[in-house]
Amino acid sequence: MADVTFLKTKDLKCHFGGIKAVDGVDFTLEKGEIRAIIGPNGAGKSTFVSLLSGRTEATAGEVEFLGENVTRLPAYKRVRRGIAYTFQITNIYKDFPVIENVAIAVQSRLSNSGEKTGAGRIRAEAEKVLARVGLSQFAERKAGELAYGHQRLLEVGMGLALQPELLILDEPTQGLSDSEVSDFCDLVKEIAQNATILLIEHNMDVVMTLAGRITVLNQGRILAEGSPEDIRANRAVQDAYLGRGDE
Amino acid sequence: MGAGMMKSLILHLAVLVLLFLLQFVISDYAILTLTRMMVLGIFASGFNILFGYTGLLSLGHAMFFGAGVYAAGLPIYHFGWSVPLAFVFAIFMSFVAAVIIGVIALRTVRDSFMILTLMLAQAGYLAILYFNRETGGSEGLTMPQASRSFDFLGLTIDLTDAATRYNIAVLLLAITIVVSFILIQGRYGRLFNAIRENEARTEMLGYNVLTAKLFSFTVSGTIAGMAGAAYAILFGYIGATFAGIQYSIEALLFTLLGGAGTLLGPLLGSILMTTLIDRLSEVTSAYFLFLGLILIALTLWFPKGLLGTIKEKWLPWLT
Amino acid sequence: MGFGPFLFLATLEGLVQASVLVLTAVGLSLVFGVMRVVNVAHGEFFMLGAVIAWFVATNMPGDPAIGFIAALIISPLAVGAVAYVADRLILTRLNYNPEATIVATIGLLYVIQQSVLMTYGADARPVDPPFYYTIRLPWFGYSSYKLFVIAAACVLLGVIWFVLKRTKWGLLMRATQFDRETALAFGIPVRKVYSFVFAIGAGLAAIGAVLIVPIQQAHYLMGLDPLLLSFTVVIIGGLGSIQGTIFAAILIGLSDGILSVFFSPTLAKIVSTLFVAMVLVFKPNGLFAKAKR
Amino acid sequence: MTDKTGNKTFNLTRRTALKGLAAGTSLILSPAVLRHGLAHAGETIKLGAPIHRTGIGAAYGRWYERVANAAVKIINDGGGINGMPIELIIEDDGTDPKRGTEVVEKFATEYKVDAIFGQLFSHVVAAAAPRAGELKVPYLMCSETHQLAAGGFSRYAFQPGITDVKSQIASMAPWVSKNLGKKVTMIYPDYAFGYGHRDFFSAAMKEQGGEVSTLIPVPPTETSFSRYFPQIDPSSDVIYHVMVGPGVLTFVKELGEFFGSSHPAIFGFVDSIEAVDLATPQLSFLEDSYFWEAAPRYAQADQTEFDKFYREAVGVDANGASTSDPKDISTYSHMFSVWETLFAIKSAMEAADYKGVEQKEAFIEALENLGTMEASNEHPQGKKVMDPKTHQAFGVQNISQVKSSKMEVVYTTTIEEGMYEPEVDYSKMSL
Repeated sequence: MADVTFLKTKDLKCHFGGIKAVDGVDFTLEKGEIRAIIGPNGAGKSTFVSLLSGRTEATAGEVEFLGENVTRLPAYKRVRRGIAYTFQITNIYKDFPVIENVAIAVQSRLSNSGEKTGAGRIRAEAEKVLARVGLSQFAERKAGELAYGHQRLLEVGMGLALQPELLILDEPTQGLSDSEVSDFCDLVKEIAQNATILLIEHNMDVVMTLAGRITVLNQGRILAEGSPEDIRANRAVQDAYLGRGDE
Repeated sequence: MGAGMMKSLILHLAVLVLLFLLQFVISDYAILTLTRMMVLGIFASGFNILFGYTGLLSLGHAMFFGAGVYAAGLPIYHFGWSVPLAFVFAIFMSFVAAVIIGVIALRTVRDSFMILTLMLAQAGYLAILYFNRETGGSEGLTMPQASRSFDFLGLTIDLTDAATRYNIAVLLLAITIVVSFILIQGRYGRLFNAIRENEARTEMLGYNVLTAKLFSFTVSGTIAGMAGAAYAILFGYIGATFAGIQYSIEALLFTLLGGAGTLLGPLLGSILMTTLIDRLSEVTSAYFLFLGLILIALTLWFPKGLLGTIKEKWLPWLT
Repeated sequence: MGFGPFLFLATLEGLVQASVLVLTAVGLSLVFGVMRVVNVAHGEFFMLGAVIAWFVATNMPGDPAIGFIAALIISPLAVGAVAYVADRLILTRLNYNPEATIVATIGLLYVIQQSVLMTYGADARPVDPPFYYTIRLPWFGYSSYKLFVIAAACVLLGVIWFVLKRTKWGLLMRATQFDRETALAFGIPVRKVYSFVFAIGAGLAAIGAVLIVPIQQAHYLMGLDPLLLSFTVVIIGGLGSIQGTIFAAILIGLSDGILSVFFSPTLAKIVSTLFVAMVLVFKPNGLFAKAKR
Repeated sequence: MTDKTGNKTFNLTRRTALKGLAAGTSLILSPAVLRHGLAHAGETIKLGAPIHRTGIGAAYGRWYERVANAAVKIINDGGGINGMPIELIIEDDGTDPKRGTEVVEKFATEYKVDAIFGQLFSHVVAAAAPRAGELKVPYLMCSETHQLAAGGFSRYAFQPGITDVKSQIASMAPWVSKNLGKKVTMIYPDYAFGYGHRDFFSAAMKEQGGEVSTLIPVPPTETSFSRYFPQIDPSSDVIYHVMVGPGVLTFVKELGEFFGSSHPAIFGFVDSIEAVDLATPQLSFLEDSYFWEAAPRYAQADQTEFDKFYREAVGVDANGASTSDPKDISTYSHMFSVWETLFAIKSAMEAADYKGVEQKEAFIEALENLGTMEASNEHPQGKKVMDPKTHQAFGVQNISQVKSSKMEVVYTTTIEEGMYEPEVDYSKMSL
C-alpha cells in the first residue's frame, strides 16, 4: 500500500507499579476521521491518549505516526510533528490575557515551521484563532476570569492554533451547558475538515453526533470498535457500562 | 502591545540616561555607592531572568557571581593579564559554568532545583577555600596596582577614578538592560513567561522546555558572571565571600523587593536595599532588625515587589 | 592510633552530629511536609533554642543537671511560642504562598538574629552539661554526654513517631499533609494545625539545640549551618517522609564524619556536598519519595 | 476598578507613587548632613572608625569601640590635637568586605574624615585598605595582618598600633623549640588566618632546627573537633593550636576528653580565647598550657603604671574583664592597638602641625617617621618601633602560662626577635 497509516499503535502498554492502565492496545486511525474513544471510568482512555501525545512514557509497544515510530520521542517533538493535545482538566495560562494564551501556541507553530515570528504576525494569527472559537470579544481578558465553558473553548483554541494533523480532545464537553455543547459540536465538525480528530467523551449524544467510528476501551484493552450503530448494539459494551467495570 | 512596548522602551532608556546624568549632580559618595549598586543590580538582573521571567528559583546564583569574580581576578593577579582580556575571559568562563551547571541542575525541578543549586554553590564556595594558595581563600586577594589602570582602544582608563568606574557601570548596566529588553520582548520572553506560568502546558504546545530553561539559565548565569567580573575589576578585591550564600540571598532579595519579572526591579531593589542599610547603619547597628521587619512588611503589603505592584495596578505595559 | 579506632571515633562523632541534625531536620520536614512552605528561619529557631537554654541554665541555681532539664522543657516551649506567634502574625496572612513565605522567613531570620545580638551579645557562651564523666577507651577518651545525646535523640524520635502514628494530633497532621482540601472538607481546622505544626517544628529545632549547647556554645550566628544541613536532609530524604529524613540525617552525619578520615576536612566537605547534590540529580524526589503517578 | 472611577484613582495614586519615588530619590541622593556634615573643616579632626559591631568580628568590635571612645576622651580632655578636638565617627562594617569598603568610601567622601582606623579582620582589610588608598585617605589598621608589610597596599596604609602576625609568630619559635620541644603538631583554622600561622611558624621552627611534623587544618565552620585529634602525631612534643570563633570552648574540652591526663605540651595563640573567660569549666584542660599574648590580660605582679592607667581609662579590671560586668571579657591582646593607633595619629599630627587635609602629606610622612615609641600611657603594651618602609610597627610579645585559670607571663621577647627583612618600601611610592 502506497499510503502510510496515519496513526498506529502496536501492543501498547503502560503499567504503573501493579496497575495495568493500558495493557496491549493495537489501534489504527485513518487520516480525516473523527474517532471517539469511550469506556467506563478507569478504562485507561486518558492514559492511552497520553501515550499518543507523549505526556506519559510507554512501558512497552510502539506508536507510529505518519509512518514514523514516535514511541520514544518526547512530547514536544510529537507536537511539532502534528499531534496536539487538549487537557481534560482545563490547563491554560490563567494569569495571561486570552489572546496571549493563543499567541504562545501560534508562536510555537511559526517558529517550528521556520516562519517569521514578528509580534504583529503572531497577533494576527492569534486573533484569527480566537475568531474561530468565538472568543474574540474576550481577547484582552485574563484567561482565568473566563467562564468555564469559554475556558474549554480556549483550551481547544490553543490546540487549533497549532494547526495540527491530529487533534486529541480529552473530554472537551465536560461541564458545558447544552447549548455550549451543540456549539462545540459544530466547531469540531469545522475543525475536522482540515484535521483528524481523536475524542475522549462521556456524553454519548456528542459521540453519536460527531464520531465516524468508535473505539471502546475497558480495563486497558480494546473491547470493541466500529461504527456508532455497531457499538450501540454491542453486547459486551453494554455489559462493561452496566456495572461489571469496577472502579 | 506595540504602544506598550514603545512606552516601556522609552522608560528604560530614560532611566539609563538619567543614571548617566546623575553623576553631574550627586555627591561623590553617591557616585561611589551607586556604582556598586549598579553592579549588584546587574547581578540581580541576571538572577531575575531565571527567577522572575522563567520561574526557576536558584539559591546558588552567587556561584556565577563568584565565577566571574575569580575568572577575572585570578588571571590578573597571577598572570598579569590585561583587564579587558580578563573581563572577556571571565564572561566566557561564566558562560561555560552556566551551561555545565545548567545541564546538571535542570534535571531537577522546584524544591530540588532550589536545594541543588544551593549545594553546588556551596561546593564552589568551599573549593575557593580549599584552593586557598591560589585564591587567597577567605581573606581574598587585593588586585595589584598595575591592574588599576589600563589602555583600551587608545584610551587610558583609570579605575581608581570614581567617575570612570561609574560610567563603566552605567555602560554595563545599559548593555544588560538592552539585551534583556530585546530578549524579553522577543519570542524568548513569551516562552520564558509561558514556562513560568505553566510548564506542562508549554511543553504540550510543542516547545522544548528543557532547552529553553537551559537557555534562560545560561543567559542568567552569564550576566551574573559579568557582574562578578566587573566587581573584581572595578573594586580591586576578590574574596570567597562573593561566592557565599549571602550573595545568593541578596540577589533574591533585591529582585523580590524591586519586583520579580520587571527589568528595572532588581536595580531598584539593589539601590533601595543598599541605601536603606547605609542610612540605617548611621543611626543604629540594628539595621538588620529593620531590614527584617521591612521584608516582612513587603511580603504582607507589596507581595509583588515595588515595580511588580506598580505594574499590576497601574502600568501593565511595563516589561 | 590504628585505623580501626580512628574510624570508630569518626563514626561516634558522625552519630552525635546525626542525632542533633535529625531532630532539627524532622522539625523542618514536618513544616515542609504538612504546610508545603520553606522556613528559612528554622536555623534561627535552633539558635534561639540554644540561647534560651543558656539563659535558663545560668539563672537556675543548684546542680547543672537541674538547669539543663529546665532548659530542655522551657526552651522548646518558648521557641514554639515565638514560632506560633510568627505564624499567626505573618504566615497565615500570606496564605502560605511559597515565595512570600521564603522572603518573610528571611525577614524573620534577620529579626531574630539581630534581636539576639542586641540582648545576648556576640559571645559564644557554654552551658554546663548535666554530667561530666569521660569514658576512657584504650585509644582515646570520649564524653559520656555525647552518648547521652545519641540516646536522647532516639527516645525523642520514638516519641515523635508515637505522636504522629498513634494520636489524634498525629492523625490530623497526616490528614492535612495528605490533602489540604479534603482535610478542610472533613472539618479539620487546617489553620490551627498549621500553626501548631509550625510551633512544633520550631520546638524540635530548639530541643536539638538544647542537647547540643553543652557540646558547642550558644552563639548568635550558629543557625546557618543547621539550616543548610536540615534542608539538605529533608530534600534528600524526600519531602514529607519522616523515615526518609531520619535516614538522610544519619547518612549525612556519618558521611561527614567518616569522609573526613579519608580527605582533608575542607575537601571532605566538598565531596560530601557534591555527593548529596548527585543524589538529588539522580533521585530528584529524594531517596524516599513515594511513587507518584 | 472600573473605567469610570479608574481615571481618578489612577491620578491620585500615581501622584502618591511619584511622591514616594521623590522621597526615595532624595533619600538616596541627599548628602548625609545628619550629625557630622555640619562641622567645618579646620574646627575638628575627624576620624572615621569602621568597627565590627556585627558579624563574626562583633566580640572584638565591641571592645574596639570602647577603647576608641576612651582614648578619644583622654585626647580631647587634654586639649585635642593641635588645639582641635577629635570628632570620632563610628559605623558598623558588619565584618564584611563589601560593607567594610562602603563605610570606608563613606568616611572618605561623605564625612571627609582626616583618617580612618580600626578595621581588624583580614578579609575586610584586604578589600577596604586599597580603596582607602585610591581615595587618598590615611588608613590605619588594627589588624595584625601581614598583608601590609608584604606590600599589598599603598602608601596610605599603616599599622602603628600592633605587630603583624608574621613577626608575632616568628618570635615565638625560639622559645617554643628551646622550652617545649622541637616536634610540633599544628591545629589551625583552614582559612586565611590559619595559613599565616602554618607558613610563618613552620618556617621559623625550621630555622630553630625544629619541625612542624603534622598539620591539621580545621574548616572554619566546624563545631566539633574530636575526629581530627587522631591525626595528632603521638610523638609530638608540642601541640600548637590557634582557633578562632565560637567553637573554641568545644575544641579545648574535646581535646581534654581525648587525651586525658597525659599529653604533649600545649601552646596556643590567645586569639583562641579572646573575649572568653578562662575560668570556664570547659577550659580547665588548658591549665599549665602556654599562650602567646601581646598584652597580658591578667594584671601581672610587675604591672606597669601605663597598663594600670590604660585599664582604668577603658574600664577593664585586673582580670581583663569589664569593670561593670566581670563576665564581659575583653579582647585584651588586640584592643590596645586601637588605643596606640590613636596616640600614634596624635603624635604624627602634632609632628606635622596638622590643621587639615592640606597637611595630609606631611601627616603621612610623620607617620612613617614615628620611629621609636617608648612604653608610656600612650603605648601601654610596650615599646614600638615603626618601620618607615613597611609602615608596620614592631613591639614585644609575651608568652604566658595558665596558672589557676589566670595567665602568668613567663617570657617576654625582644623586639629584635620578631624583626624580619622589609619586603616593600612604601615610603618611596608617590602620594
